[in-house]
Order: sequence, then structure tokens, then C-alpha cells
Amino acid sequence: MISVYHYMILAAILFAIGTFGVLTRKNTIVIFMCIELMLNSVNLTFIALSRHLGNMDGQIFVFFVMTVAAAEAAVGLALIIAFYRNKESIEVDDFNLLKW
Amino acid sequence: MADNLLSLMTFFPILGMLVVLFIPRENGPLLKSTTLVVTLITFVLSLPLAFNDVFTVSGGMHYREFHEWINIGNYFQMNYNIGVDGISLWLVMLTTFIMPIAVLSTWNAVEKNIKGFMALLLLLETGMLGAFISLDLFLFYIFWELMLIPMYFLIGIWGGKNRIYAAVKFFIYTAVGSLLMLVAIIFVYYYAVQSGAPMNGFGIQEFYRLGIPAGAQYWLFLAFGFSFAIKVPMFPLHTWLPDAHTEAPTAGSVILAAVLLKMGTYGYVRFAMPLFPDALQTFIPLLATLSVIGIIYGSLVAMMQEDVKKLVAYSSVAHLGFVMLGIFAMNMQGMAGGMIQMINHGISTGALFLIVGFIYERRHTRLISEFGGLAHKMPIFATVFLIITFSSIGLPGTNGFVGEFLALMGAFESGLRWYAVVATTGVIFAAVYMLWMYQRVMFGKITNPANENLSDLSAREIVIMLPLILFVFWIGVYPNTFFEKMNPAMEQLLNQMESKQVALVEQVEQPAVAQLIEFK
Amino acid sequence: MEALLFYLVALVAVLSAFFVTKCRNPVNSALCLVTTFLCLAVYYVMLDAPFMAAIQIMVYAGAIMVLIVFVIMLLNIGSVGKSVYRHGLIWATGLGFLLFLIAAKFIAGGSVTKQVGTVTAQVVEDYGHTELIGKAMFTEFLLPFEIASILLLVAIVGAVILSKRKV
Amino acid sequence: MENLAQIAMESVNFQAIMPSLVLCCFGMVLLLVSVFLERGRTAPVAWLSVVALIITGLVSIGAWNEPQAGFAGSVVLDNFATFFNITFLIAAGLTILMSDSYLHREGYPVGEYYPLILFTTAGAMWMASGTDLMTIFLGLEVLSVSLYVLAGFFRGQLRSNEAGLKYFFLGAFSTGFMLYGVALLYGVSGTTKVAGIAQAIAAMPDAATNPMVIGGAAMLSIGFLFKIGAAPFHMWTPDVYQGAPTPITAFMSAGPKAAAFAAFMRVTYISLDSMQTDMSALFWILAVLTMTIGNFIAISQRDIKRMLAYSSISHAGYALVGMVAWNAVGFSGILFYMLVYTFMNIGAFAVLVLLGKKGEDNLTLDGVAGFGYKRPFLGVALCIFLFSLMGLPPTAGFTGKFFIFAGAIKAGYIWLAVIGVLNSAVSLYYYLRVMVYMYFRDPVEDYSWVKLEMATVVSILIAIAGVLILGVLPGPVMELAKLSVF
Amino acid sequence: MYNNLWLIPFFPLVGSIINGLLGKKIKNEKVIGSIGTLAIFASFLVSCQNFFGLLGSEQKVFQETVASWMTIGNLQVDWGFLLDPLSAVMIMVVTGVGSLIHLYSIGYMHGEVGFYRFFSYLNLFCFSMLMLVLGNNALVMFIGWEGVGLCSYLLIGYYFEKKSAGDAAKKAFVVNRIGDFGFLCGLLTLFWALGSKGVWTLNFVEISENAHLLQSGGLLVTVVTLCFFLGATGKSAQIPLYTWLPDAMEGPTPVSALIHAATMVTAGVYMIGRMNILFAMSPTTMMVVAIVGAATAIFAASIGFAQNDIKRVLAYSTVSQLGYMFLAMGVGAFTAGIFHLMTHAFFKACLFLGSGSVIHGMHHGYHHAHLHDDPQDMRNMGGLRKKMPITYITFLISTIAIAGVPLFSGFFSKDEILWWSFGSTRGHWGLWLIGAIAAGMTAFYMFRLVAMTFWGEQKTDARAKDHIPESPLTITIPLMILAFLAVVGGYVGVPAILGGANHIHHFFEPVFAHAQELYKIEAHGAHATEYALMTASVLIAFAGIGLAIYMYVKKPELPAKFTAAFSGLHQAVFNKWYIDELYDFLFVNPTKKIGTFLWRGFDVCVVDGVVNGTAWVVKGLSAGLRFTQSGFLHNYAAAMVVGVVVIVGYYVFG
Repeated sequence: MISVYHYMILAAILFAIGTFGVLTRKNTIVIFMCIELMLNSVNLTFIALSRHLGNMDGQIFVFFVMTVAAAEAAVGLALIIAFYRNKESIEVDDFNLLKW
Repeated sequence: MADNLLSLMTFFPILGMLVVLFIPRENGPLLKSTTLVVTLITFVLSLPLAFNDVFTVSGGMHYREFHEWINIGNYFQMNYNIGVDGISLWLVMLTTFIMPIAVLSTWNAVEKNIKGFMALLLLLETGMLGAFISLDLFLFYIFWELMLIPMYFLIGIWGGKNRIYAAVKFFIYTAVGSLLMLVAIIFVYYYAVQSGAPMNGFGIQEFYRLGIPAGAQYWLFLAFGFSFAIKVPMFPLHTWLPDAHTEAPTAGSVILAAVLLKMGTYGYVRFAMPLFPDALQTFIPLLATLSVIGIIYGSLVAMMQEDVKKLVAYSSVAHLGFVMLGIFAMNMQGMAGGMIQMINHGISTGALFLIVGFIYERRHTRLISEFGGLAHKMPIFATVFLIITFSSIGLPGTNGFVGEFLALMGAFESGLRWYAVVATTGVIFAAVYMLWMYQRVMFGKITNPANENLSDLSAREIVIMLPLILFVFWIGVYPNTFFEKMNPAMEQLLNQMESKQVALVEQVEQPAVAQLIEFK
Repeated sequence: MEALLFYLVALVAVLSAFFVTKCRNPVNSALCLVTTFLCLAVYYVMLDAPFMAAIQIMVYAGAIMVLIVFVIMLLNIGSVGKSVYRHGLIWATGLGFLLFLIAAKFIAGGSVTKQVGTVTAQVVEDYGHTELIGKAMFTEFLLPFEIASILLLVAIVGAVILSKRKV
Repeated sequence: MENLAQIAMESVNFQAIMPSLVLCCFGMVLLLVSVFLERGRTAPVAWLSVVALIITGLVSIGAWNEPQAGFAGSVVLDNFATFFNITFLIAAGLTILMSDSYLHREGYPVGEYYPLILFTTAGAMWMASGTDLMTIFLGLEVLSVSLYVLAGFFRGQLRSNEAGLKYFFLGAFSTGFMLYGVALLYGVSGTTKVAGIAQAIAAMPDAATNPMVIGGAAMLSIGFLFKIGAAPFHMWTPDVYQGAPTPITAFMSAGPKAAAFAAFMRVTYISLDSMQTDMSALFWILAVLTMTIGNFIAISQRDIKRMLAYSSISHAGYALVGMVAWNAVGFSGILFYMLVYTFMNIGAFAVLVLLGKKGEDNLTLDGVAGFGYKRPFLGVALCIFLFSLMGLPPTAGFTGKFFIFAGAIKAGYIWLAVIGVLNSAVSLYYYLRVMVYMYFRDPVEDYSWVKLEMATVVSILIAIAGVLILGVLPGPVMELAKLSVF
Repeated sequence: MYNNLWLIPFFPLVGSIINGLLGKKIKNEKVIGSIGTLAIFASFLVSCQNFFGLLGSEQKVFQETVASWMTIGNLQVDWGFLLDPLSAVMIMVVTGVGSLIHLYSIGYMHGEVGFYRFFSYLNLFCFSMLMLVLGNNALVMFIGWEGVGLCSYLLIGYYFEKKSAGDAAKKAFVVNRIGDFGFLCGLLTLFWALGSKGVWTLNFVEISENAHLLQSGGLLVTVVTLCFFLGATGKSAQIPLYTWLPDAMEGPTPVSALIHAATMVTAGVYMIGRMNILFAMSPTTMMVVAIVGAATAIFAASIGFAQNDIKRVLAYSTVSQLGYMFLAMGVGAFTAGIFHLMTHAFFKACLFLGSGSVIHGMHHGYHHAHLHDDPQDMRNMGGLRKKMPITYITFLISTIAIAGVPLFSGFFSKDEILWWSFGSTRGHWGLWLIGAIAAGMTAFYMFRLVAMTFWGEQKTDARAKDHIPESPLTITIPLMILAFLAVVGGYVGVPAILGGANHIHHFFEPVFAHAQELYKIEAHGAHATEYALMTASVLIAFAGIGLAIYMYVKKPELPAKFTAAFSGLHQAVFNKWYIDELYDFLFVNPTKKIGTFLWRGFDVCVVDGVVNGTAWVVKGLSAGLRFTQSGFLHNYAAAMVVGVVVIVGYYVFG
């Protein structure tokens, strides 16, 4: 029988992979996708828990997380575009103006 | 009038500062004269204190003023709680007395940005007066730190070549100590709160009666003592002083020497010692040793200086060694000696810095080797310089002797006999370095052509020096004027310290906060 | 049966998730991500949350991913062939693994509370998932809902400002 | 279906969200206004938004001492929230005052700027008054998203882009962790209501040992710590502060930080109260780490804006000391300190705004050499703010620090206090150095480009007033801070 | 009747202040000089009144308190004066000799730049000296004690443009300070010692009344007295602190006469007399005093042999005579000590003034001839008896007196000292022997001096030799008066065995007898021995005189032979046994080295090094730490994750 813990572990794996991606990829858009991955793993946790606990709060939360994800996507991509316009690049290594 | 005289006296300079700020920066003479007038008025305002005989009869606080300031219920409470007793009286007088002189001394010395200079001087005066009259630790701390700001700019803007280093060093060095003191202050407060002792905000008179457990006292005394020792300065913590003194403009050095250094010694008398008497007992050997080292060390180092101002600066270390030794004697003579020596040092060393300022204005150098034979050209200057020199050496009949003698006598009667003996050799070294310096500057033939046409003291400069010389002899010949007002306060202080040690013995259980010192 | 499905989908999800971080070409990563999203949608269905599954597909797989791909195409950095990974791969792997360990620890070691609510599979059956969501949304979570609207407004405005060519 | 509407309506209580409501309405109106204004004309929007802030201020003051809960316990407008709301409003107000001339100088006269600030403020208010993690989270997101935009506002400037992007990525990243924490807490408590979680944890026998609780708490904290800028989550701070438009930097360093503290305190002290020992041990380390790193790195900075960024890290550390104390004094200390910090830091940045040239508002120390003589008023103002940042009497910085350290010492954290004061001793150095350059060096330029823009000067004056009044007569405000903690 | 004691120091003070402040305006030397002289003369008159009053009255001890000085706790110090036989004699000497020297100075200092300055200082000195002798408590005495030090500093440094003068002045003051350090220690110890016995006082009368509280011969009293004696050695130029006195001859000659012969240098003797009771209580100290005195006497005399500077010879003779006085004090012959102090004041003042007169003449001569030779070098003199007869006569008389030729004052005082040093209970024949030899040496080098200066043919440069006049009256009158005193001064103390009444002995009884009875100090012995010793010392004296005349008049070539024969010895003597060099090597240079090290080495490097080092370390850390802020997004993210892992991990697994 698949318990809530199975789902949470799966979510944890996805979360770790997402983190890994964020830490490793150069391409900003991919990094952003990895972040989305992390959010989704959280969503999975929420829904699994919501099912286990038998109340809707978790699912509502997922709903809002999705909203947030959308909003962030809009803004983030806009930022990336703006950056691209100035620098002709979307590699994180090119964020090297501000340091020390 | 009389019931808020102190506040008036303390904050009048700030009012003056506001006035000064509204005077156009170009109008130098007006700026100077306004400042002078303000300081003089402040001095006049402080005179009633000096002539009030109440100090001769009672050692308590007078001219009390008390207003609730910040009261956050069970959080904390601070009050505007000020007053004067025989101990702070003369320091207040010294401050108000020195300020006009300092202002006069800068009449021609300061060219750039006179406005800022004068404003800062006035701010500084308020800070100093406030620190001397505060009876609330929090209030004291505010004034104490307030003094740093103007001094920092005085040194940094109008100072000499190396002024930036000196100013920053002065500021940070002093601030480090006082910040630790702040922690200690807050701790004392909450200790008092949790021990349920009767208290009145951060009022020290209530804290005096506090029976703080020995374990905590040590740490607290360390915090207070460290901060004050830096200000004094005591031996290993003195290195900011020569820099600050040499770089500071004349007025700055004068005030620094005359008043700011006294903050440290005063702090010991008023706060560190009576608040933590049995920690004091433990630390006295250490402190006395440091004082004695300071005396000998300061003298020896001063002897070899090539810069007159540095020499005077190091001599301050030695003089304040006497002060501290006297205070730590914990008996009437010692206390009196220490207290009067504070005033003496203010007058003599202040005067010495003025003198250095005079020749610096004329020659724009302070190197001893640059001078020689000035006595030919400047006989009046030579005389004044000689008088001050001997007062600083501690010649009987001048103020210096009274202070040193009493301090030594006090130390001799207390347990510090051997310290006193060693310290007494300081009088020899004092003669050596001062006279050597005097000889090299004033005696001999004029070797340096630059000294050929030096002008003797101007009327203004003589006017500056006369009051100082007057006090040199007054204190030397009839110090009772000052003692009679000090004695009751000092007696009260000493008795209360003893009685408190007694009280501490029988007190048994401590509130939980006593363990707070087991640090998290 | 259910277990089999779970593990199967889990395998797909994890693999595709991994390829998101692996693929050289962002577009491929995007497609992998979509796959992961679809797997999650499957789980949502399994967890009696069909409505969420629907949104997952529409919003995520639909809107967001389309947007991303669109941007990728726009900037046409489709296959910039520089090295895909930064240095420090080992560190990253280690950290990711540690993170997983920790998460696993407090999932396995921890204990979720027993059922607190009344919503069971049966209830979902009876009322319909959408209505339950709606009810919760418009009663208990009205305020967050409104805030979400503001959030979207801000996002739109921001996106507009940032991507305008000139003032 | 109408019964649903009824159910919906009965939980509604507009009193509870009135301030944010007003702000949002104004924000939307202003969006429209800025649409209809012709290009490059932003002054009306600016002034209207100031009006908006003032009105909101009045509204929130009206809510003082009569707590309003609403929306099924997802929000409450208590004194705590109100105190913070006022702080946010002041921060936003000062920022807006200094912004208009700046935007024109830099060539980005975009009206939407102001509504965005208003929405940010609203988001901060939801964080401060949210009693449901959902509200708090969404408030945080509104705040963050609009800050991402504002940080990257100068889309033509690479610096600004980079700031925006870094902020965005790291922000989103931290959001992930935060959400995970929320999820875990939801798992152990079955609710996202702050109070509910508290009950659940209190009811749980093994709360202190249950890894899911601890993990949830820690992960949740990380989201807030990120916004606060506490080490080791501080690393975005310097870059973003340096790259973002100066007024935004000012705002970020004050408003959002305060908001994060507000939400953090509410969650910590209500939900996680039963885990005091663990949490304050954690905060102890973070506080020390944060203030030390901030101060030490700041010493070697020559770019004043970046130096202030590091200093703001260290100030976050001081504020965390109040969290460690975990007593009423410490809490209200943080409230007070945040208000003070708003005044002094935004004031300092306001001076920097006037100091900057077009395109290069990152001035180095040499850039201010002898500045104090050329522009006495600005010089003195900057000195006052710096002294306040040092924590020197008679400025507010001192009273604020005193308040917080009093809390810590009352709770017995002597060493923490000692470390704190030693840190501020270190900080003296770099603050003093600015003055060294301003006054002790001779001017190299005549600073002819520095114009005393009226609005900015007003904001500076307000800040000075705040700093001095809170420094000399802090009593009343401290009293309010005392009444504001739960 | 004795309510006007305070006037005695007061007049000179006023004179000093007037001259000091207004002298520059007055300019007129006559006026300035007369102001100064009148001031001291006025106090001389008051002193006479008090002195004779004291002779007449029964009560021998009078105190007068002008005002309170310090009042703290158990310490109560007054501005008080004390008149008893001891101080009475001293004030007579000081004011009397002082007046004469003032008078002399008017002539001698004629035409000097700082004429007014000189008189102001001179008056100030008299003031201090009178405070010293009149003070009724140790602290007032200490004022005078340091005051005279100050004045000697000022007066030695009178020609401040001469480096040697400046150095000498500084040396004098500093060496005196070393003594004062002893004095101060003694003072404090005494105050505390008596105080612990319940008597907190510094008043001399009370001290001598309560001295018996201290254990006689005990450590405490020994320490106290030794400290005081250290002070005395400083002030009175005894071994080891005598080196400043010869250098002090840099000052004008009247100064040497007044300060470094008649008054100041005798302060130490006076002080011991003042505290005789304490010293009497400590035989150890008395012995030390006696030995030091005797040693100084012979040592200084030996240096006197080989000096060519006329004033230096006199200086060393002063040192050796002071040694005599201390010898007297040491063997308990207080009266004799003071007696010799008085007679010595007369003839030594006369000698110095005479030498001054000679120098004045020589200088005049050289000046006339535009030469810049040293007017004080005896080798350029000789045969001056014709040139300046009065100077010669007076000088000769005083020389005879100091040589101890019978019927002259020096004989009586010196003889009494010698007798006591032999016969006193605290005496010893060795002391007598040394004293006697020293007497002989004194006679020798004094007559050598006379011979080289006045006798023989004139060796002065030809151009100057005929322009050496006799000095004016202002100079010669004091000479004559002093010479007269040098003859008759001794007759107040003719010893009993010569049928004298020894008035001075009885006069001093109220001061000294008490202590001497209490602690069994008297000189006893058969008259025969006394006669024998007397003749012996006289013979030794004459032997010295004879030898001198033989070597420097009969066979002038002999000295050269001697110096050739014992050149090493002569060098050593001529260079004052290299004592100054020794002190420089032992004390002065090391102190300077230490000072330099403490400053450059310790203060700058160590103490300040720690301070700056801290700052440096902090800066270094900062410079290192800032590079953690690499600017790379990945690092930041990684840092966050690390933070998460550490924090959460710590809580979950810990």
C-alpha cells in the first residue's frame, strides 16, 4: 500500500534533483526550470499530505504556489530578456559585474 | 534659577552652538567673540557652585534635578538625574574655567572653518559638563559618548600631519572601552531589578547600596575599569594619548589634557570604585602597580622625546599615575591628593600645551632641536614657561607639590607603602625631563636663525596665562579653599565604601540573576 | 496495482527530472520538465485531486512551460554548445544528496499527524473535487485568493515594464 | 450557490485588512493614472502615492489598540501589525520622496514605479499581519516579485539587470525551501494557520524531537532569514543592494527586512514557542555570524553603497540578537530598532542619491573627498546618519541598540551582548572612514552636479528628525513598541 | 612680642617680586640694588630684634602660626614659624651675610644685562632660605628646602647662554632632587611612623616631644634618619651627591659666596640639628653621618690640591668644610657643628667674595686689553697683593681662619669638632685622625691658593697686568666686615679649657641638651688629652701652611716636579678622581638608554604594536573574507544550500 511517506520521499528526491540543477547549470532558463521542479516537488508533498490529512488546505496552497510560479515565470523571464538585451547572453557566469 | 542652575549651565553652550551656527562662516571675529562670550557666561553660571558653602558642611549631592525621562515600565527606566557634590564640583569648575581659555588660545591658531571649530568646542563643553553632573548611569553614558564626536572632528579636521590616524585611533580606542562599559551598565541595572533592590532608574546612588556578588563584581569592575583606564590613560592603554595630543590643535590638546583625561579618573572615583568595592580590593594591587609603572615609564619615555608636545603628553601619563595612586590609597589624604592633582594636571598641563601652542604658532614646529636660546628673545614667555614647568615638576609652593605630596602620603599610609616609595622617584625624573626640555628650548645661545626675531607674548597670550598662574600659586599656597569643599564628599564616599564591604559580608543568598554571569 | 503504477511513474518522473538538469539543449530540458509535470499530474489523480491535476497540466505544462519555451526560442539560444555544467559538479551532487538524506530523515523519522479533516475519497466522490476547492477557496482562503490577484497584477505590470524596449 | 456567497461574506472583515486594502486601491488607481499621463511625467503619481501612504497611515493608526481578526483567521490587524505597518509606510514614503528626481536624472521616468512600491508595501503589510502561512507566503511573494522588478528597474543598465536577476533566482530558490518547510509543518499539524500549528506542536508530546517539526521550522525560517539577509543567506544582499537603483536599495534595506522580521517573529513566537531552546540557540549562532561577517567585510569596501549593504547585514545581526533574547524586551527592541533603522539607513541612502551622478550612483570613498565642506548640509546629515548607524548617543541608533542589547542581557546573554558591542566597535572603523574622507581630506571636485532636490531634502530632514527625536526622547515610541508585542 | 617672625621671610619675597615684575621698567641699577639690599637688610633688623629678644627671654622656643595650609583628615599643616636658638642663629647668619652679599653684588654685578633678574633671584633665595630655617614643620621647611634648590638653579643658570651654566644648573637641581626624594621619603615615613603611634604631626616641636614613642635605635628611626640624611647629602654636597657643587661655580661669584658657601649648602647641617633628637636615637645613622662627613672632608680636600680655577678650589674646600660639619653632627657635637657652620659662613663668604674681587680685577684687566683669557685661572695671577691690598689682607685673614690657626674663629670651631670626634661617646680616634689630616690638607691648599694668587711675581699677560685695579667700596666694605667677623666670630665659643665660657654651647642647650642627655652623648676625657690633641691639630695645620709656602714661594719649581713624578696620581686628582665620568657611566647614560628603548622599542613597537596589530588583523580578515562574495550566482546558491544542510542537518541528526 502506498503511504503518504512514499510520496514525500519521491518529492524529496525531486527536490534534491532540482537543487542539484540549480547548483550546476549555467543556463539561467534551465536554472529557472529547476526551481520550478523544486516547487513542484513541494506541490506533490502538499497534495499527498492534504489527501492523508483529509483537508483541502494543502491543495489550496498548491493552487497558490502555481500562481506564484506563474508570476515568477513572467517576471523572471522578463528580467532574463532585459539582461539578454544588454549582454547578449543568458549564462549565469556573465553576472559578474557585482562582486566582492 | 537656582533649582535648575546645573541644567542651564550644562546646556547653555549648546544654545550658544545654535547661535554660532547661524552666524555667517566668513565672519570669523564675530564667531570667536560669540563663542568666547558663551563660554564666559557658562563660567559665570558655574560660579555660584564654587562659592556655595553647602559643600563644606554636607558631602551629599546638591543642585539636584530630577525628571523622569524614559520610563518603559518593567523594561527599563532612565531619568534626567543630575547633581553636584564636592568631588565633581571642582571638575565642573575646571571645565567651565578652561573653556574660555581654550577659545582664546585659538584666536589666531585656527584659520579654516572657524565656525565648525567653535560649534564643536561648545558641543564638547556640554558633553563634559554633562558627564560630570550625571547621577544616572545611562545619562552619564550618553554624555560620555557625546564627548567623542566633537573631539574626533577637532583632531581630525584641525589637527597636524598624522591627524587622521590619531583621530580614528582616539575614537575607536575610547569607544571600545565605553561599549564594554555599556554592557556592564545594563547588567547592573537588570541585576538591581531582579534583586528587587530599591532603585531609581539607572540612579547611581541606589546602585551604591546594591550588594553585587563578588563573582559578578569582578567582571563588572573589569568592564568599567577598562573603559576608564583607557580614558585616564593607564599604562598599557596609553598609546592613543601621545598621538591624539601631538596631532590635536592647541585648544584640543588643552581640553583633552585638562578635562577629558579627568573623565577616566573621575569615573573611577564616582562609578567603578563605589559600585564594586570588593572587586576593587582585588584589583588594587594590579591598578596600583600600573599607576606606578605609568609614573616611571611615562617619565622615562618623556625624557627622550624630541617633540615638545609628545613630551608633555607622556608627562601626563606620569602625572595621572600619581592621581590614580592617590585614589587607590582609599584614604582621605590619598583621595584629596588624587582629586587636587586632577585639577593641577588640568591647570599645569593645560598651560604647558598652551605654551607649546604659542611657540608653535610662531615657528610652526615643535621639535626641541629647532629651538634654543628663546629666553633672549622672549623673557616674559621664559618666565611663564618656567613657572609652569616648576609647577609641573611639583615644586613646593606650587599646585603640583600639594597634589603629589598628598597622593604619596595617602598611598604611604595605606597598604601601598612600597608603591609610594617607587612612585616618589618619579619626582626626580619629572625634574630631569622637564628641566632638560626647558634648558634645550630656552637656554643657550640662539643657534637657529629662524628664532632670531621671535616676538614675545602678546597681551592676549598673557591674559590667557595669568589666571592659570594665579591658580598654580593659589592651590600651592592655600589649597584649603578647595579641600574644605571636597572633604565632606570624600569622607562620605569612603565611609560608604567601607560600610558596603561590611554589608556585603553578611548578605547571603543571591537572586538567580547572579548566575547570569555564567554566560550563555 | 497502485504500487506498480506509483513506482513506474516515479521512475519516469525522476528520470525526466534528472534529464532536465542533464540535457545540453534547454529545449530538451523543457520537454523533460513537461514530462515530469505530467507524471505529477498522474499522481494528483491518484491522490483524488483531479482538479489539481487539470490545473497542473493547464497552468504548468501549458502556460508556464510554453512561456519558457517561447523565451528560449525568442532569445534563440537553442543549442549554445559551451560546457553545460559549471565546475563543482561533485560538490553540487554531494549537497543535493545530503539534502535528500536530511529530507528523508525527517520524513522517515518524523511523523505526520493522523487525519484531521473530513475530506475523504468518498467525500470527493460525492461533492466533486472542484466544488470542494471552490468552497475552501472562497470561504477560508478568500484573502490569499485576493492577494494572488494582486500578485498576478504586479507580475504583469513588472513584466511589461521590464520588457519594454524604450521608456 | 448563494449560500456560498453568504459563507464567504461572514468571514470577511475589511477592518482587518483596511490599510493594505487602501494601498492596493490606490495602487491600481495610480496604475491607470500613470497610463494616462504623457511620457516622462511622473510627479503627479509620486505625490499621489505619498498621499496614499499618508491616508493609509491614518487608517492604520486608527486601528491602534483595537485588534481586528478576519478572513477565517488568516489575517489579524493587531498593534504588532500596526507598528510594522507604520514602519513600512515611513520607509515607502521616504523612498518615494527621494525617487522622483532620481528617476528623472537616471532617465527612467516611469510612473508604474510608484504603484509597485505601494504594492510592495501592501505585501509587507500582509506579511506583518498574516496569521496564516498562506497569507504570509503570498504577502512575501507580492513583496518579492515587485522588488525583483524594482531591483531590475533600470533595464538598460547591466548592473540593475544583474541585481534583479540575482535577487530573483536566489529569492525563488529560497522560496522553494520555505515552501518545503511550510509543507512539513502542514504535515505535522494539519493546518497552515499560525495558531493551529502552535496548538498542534504544543499538543505533540515529542515536538522537540520530531524531526519533521524541527526540519519544518528550520526550513521555514530559511525563507525569512533569506529576506532578512542573515548569514549564510546574506550573499545576495551586497550585490543586489549595489546594483539596484539607490532608492530601491534604501527601501529594500528597511521595508522588506522589517516585513521579514515581522512575519518571522509572529511565526516563531506563536507557532514555534515550544521550541525556544533550539530556536534561540540557532539564532545565537546566526546573529554572531551575521554581524561579524557584515562588519568585517564592510571594512574593506570602498564603494559606499556596497559598504552600506554589508553594514545592513550586520544590522540584521544586531536585530537577530533581539530574537535570541526571546523576551518581551527583545521583541519590542526589534520593533523599535526596525523603525530606527528605517530612518537612519534610508536617510543615509537619500544623501547618496543626491551625491550620485547620472549613470554612476555608486560612489567610492574618494568620490566624497572633502564633500562635507562643499555641501555642509548634506555632510552634516550624512554624519548624523552614520553616527546613528554606529550606535552613538544621542542618536536613535544608540537607543535602538541599547533596547535590543538590554533584552539580550536581561535574558542573560552577556557574551552575546559583548560580541555585539565589540562588533559595533569594529563597525566604527568603516563608518568613521566615510567621515574621514568627507571632512579630513581636501575636496578634489566642486560637486557642482549635486543639487538639493526639494523632495529628497524633505525626506532627509524627516529622517534626521526621526533619528534625533528617537535618540533623545525615545520614551513614547518605546512605549508603543512595548504595547505592540504579543 | 614674637608675632613678627613672618616679616623676616616676607621682606625678601616682596623685594623679589618688586624687582622681578618692575625691574625691567626701573632699569636704574642703584634703585634695583637698593631695593634688594634694603629688603634683606630689613629682615636682618627684624632678625636682630628677635635674636636679642631671645637672648633676653627665659622662654627659648616660640612658635607663630600665620595660616593653615592643608587640612585633610588627620593631616594638619600650618604656615607656621619657629624661633629657637638654632633658627635664631641661622636667621642672623642668613640675613647678615645675605645683606653684605647683596651690597657686594651691587658693585660686582654692575652693568650686567639681567641686573634686576639677579637681585630678584637673590631675594627669592633669601626668602626660601629663611622659610627653611624658620619653618615650624617639616613641610614648610621642605618649601624652603626645594625653594633654595630652585633659586640655586636660577642663579647658577644666570648666564644661561653659556651651555656649561645651563648644564650646571640642571645638574644642581636634579642632584638636589635626589636628595629631596630622600627627604620626602623620610618625611612620609616619619609621619606614618608617629601616626601609627597616635600622633599625626609634622611639627618639629611635637616631633621632638613625641620622638620617644619610637623605639630608640630601632629600624624605623634609622630608616627615617637615613632618608633625611640622604636629603642632607644632596643639599649639602656630601658624598655621594657632592658633584653638583663644583660645577655650581658657573654662577656669579656672589652667588657662590651666599648660596654655595654661607647658607644653602649648610641647610643639611641645620636640618640634622633640627632633628637632632631623631638622629640621636639612631647610633647607626650617626655613625654613617660621621663617616660620610669625614670621608667627604678628606676626599674633597685631596681634589682641592690640584685645581687651578680659584673658585673651584674654594668650592672643594667648602665641600670638605661641610664634611667637617657633618662629622660634628655625626659624633653628636651638634653645637660644634652649628658653630663651625657659623664661622665657616663668615670666612668662606669672605674668601669667595675676595676671589670675586680678584676675578673682577682680572676681568677688568683682560677686558681693558681685549683679551679673552680665563680670569679665574690662578696660573695667570700672582703678586696681586700690591694691586689689590684690601682684598689681599681680608683674603689672608680668612685663609688663616680656615686653616685653623689659633686665635682665629676657624680654630675654635674646628678644634671643638676634632675634640668631640675623638672624645665623644659616638666618636672614634680614626675619625679624629682623618679630621686632623683634612685640616692639614686644607691649610696646605688654601695657602697654595694665596701663594699662587697674591704672592710671587705676577704671571698675568703683559698687556693686562698693569690694568688690574682694586675693587670699589661696595665690594671691599663687605670684605672688611666679613674678615673682621672671621677673626672675632670664634670668641662666642672659646672652649672651657682655654678659660672661655663657651657661650654658644649654653645658648644652644635648650635645643640639643635634651637629646644629648637622653641618649648619653657627651665628650669626656682628661684635659691632658684635650691639650695634646689641640696642639697636634695646630701642628698639622702649621705643617700644611709651611709646606705650601715652601713649595709655592721658596721653590716654585717643585710642584712641576711632583706632578711629573706622580703624573698618574696628579691626573686622577686633577680630574676629581673621575667621579663625574663614573656617574655618567653608571647612572646618566643607562637612564637615557632605557628611556630611548622604552620609547622606540617598547612603546612604539610592543604597546602600540598590539593596538595597530589588532587593527591590521581585522583588516586582513576583511580583505580575505570579502572574496567569499565571488559574485557568482552558483556560489551564493551553494552557500545557501550549505547553510540549510548544516543548520537543518544539525537539528535533525544532532
